Amino acid sequence: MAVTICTHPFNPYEVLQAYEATHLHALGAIGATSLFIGTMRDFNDGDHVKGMTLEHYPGMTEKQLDKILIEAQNQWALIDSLVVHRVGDIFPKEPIVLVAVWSSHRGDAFDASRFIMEALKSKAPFWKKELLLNEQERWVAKNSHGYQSS
Amino acid sequence: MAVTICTHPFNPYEVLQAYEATHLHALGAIGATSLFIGTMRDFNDGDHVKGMTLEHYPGMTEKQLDKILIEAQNQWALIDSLVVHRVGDIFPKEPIVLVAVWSSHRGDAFDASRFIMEALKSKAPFWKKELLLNEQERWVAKNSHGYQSS
Amino acid sequence: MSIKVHYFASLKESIGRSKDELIFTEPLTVYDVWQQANPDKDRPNQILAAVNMDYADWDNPVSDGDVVAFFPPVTGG
Amino acid sequence: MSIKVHYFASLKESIGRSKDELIFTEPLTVYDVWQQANPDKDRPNQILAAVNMDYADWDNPVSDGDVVAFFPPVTGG
Repeated sequence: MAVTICTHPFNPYEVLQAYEATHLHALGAIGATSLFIGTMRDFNDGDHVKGMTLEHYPGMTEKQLDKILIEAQNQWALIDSLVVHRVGDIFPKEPIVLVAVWSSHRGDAFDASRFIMEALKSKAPFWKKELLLNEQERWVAKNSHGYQSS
Repeated sequence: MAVTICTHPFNPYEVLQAYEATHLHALGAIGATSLFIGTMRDFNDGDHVKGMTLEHYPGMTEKQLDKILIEAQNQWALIDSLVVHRVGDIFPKEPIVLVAVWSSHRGDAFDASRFIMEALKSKAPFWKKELLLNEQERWVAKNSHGYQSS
Repeated sequence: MSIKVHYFASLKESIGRSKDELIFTEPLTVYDVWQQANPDKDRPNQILAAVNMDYADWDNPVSDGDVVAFFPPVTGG
Repeated sequence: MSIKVHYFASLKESIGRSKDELIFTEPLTVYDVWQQANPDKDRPNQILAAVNMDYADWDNPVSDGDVVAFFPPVTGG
């Protein structure tokens, strides 16, 4: 179980390979890996976005993400879980968040990764400020709900 | 949209990076990537398993998987989707299946990847024959349902 | 008229062959194909059927040149 | 007794500072902390509060050495 806050761009596939190589020992027990990658779009709320700054609350971020992973581990039969989240200046196409869940059976992996992602969206203290094409800045007001297209 | 049947081991993270580099052009529109990797466990139905052979119905496999991806594209707002599936002789820890879905919003990606995986499990003509430690072989009788731990 | 028949997985093993070719003159259903190809075997439990690589009911008609397949529940993924 | 107060994101910008330190003698709630630190500002709409890095209700008590934070709805992920 690990939570990492990154101040620089990360390649989720390299992070996953490194984490699996160093942290996952019961590989023969793993039947299901569910992964989610959130990346920065160049379009939001009808406007082109050329960059964003992600502020967070150091310490509380890690504490809340740890609690979310523990809650997931308690609720489903998981082998391991991982969250990586960017902060600082981010540009379109760059990954913002990676959620990974390893389990024996796919139901647990699917349920837990979605739970972790929704919990992160509603509880982890990150705030996005978008930079628009006309150099205007605006704070994103509220995350959308993740259980329907929006 | 692509379906690939592999007769040799594949690294899902390398496959994903290659696919994204060559097939995904609207990267700035992608906000959500949902991935599922099914790997071979060394344990099933109370027995250690040392290998398996995955038989399939060439032609029908691709036809059914294409239909599943089209159905997902019709049902959710997806940017692209990919299924890679192993056949032949497989050993524990090796990936069996990769499902990838790219979309603008996470709800679509989560819903579609799970739908594709459940549809694949119930409709794609693959059959697993397990090789047990005592050299006995047995056909897997039926896939479990993916919406609860089992 | 002729029809190709394929068998897969445990069904192929229990039948002891992977394919048949049927020549016929009367209209047939999927079930008729099973019976003509396996006159000494009842329709096995839980076996699925496909015609031209799409799932088919056992009372579906088959036509000249069709490919019919019989197989157990699928277990991929 | 003393309490540290942190502000984040758009709230930090509208208040014009990122932290305060309050010295007090009477027992305080989270709401009291807001009022004493911002006597000229009503409790802003939708602002969330945390005490020692856990979410807290505005009527929760705070103790000597606590760290209180105020911030808008989170928008990570």
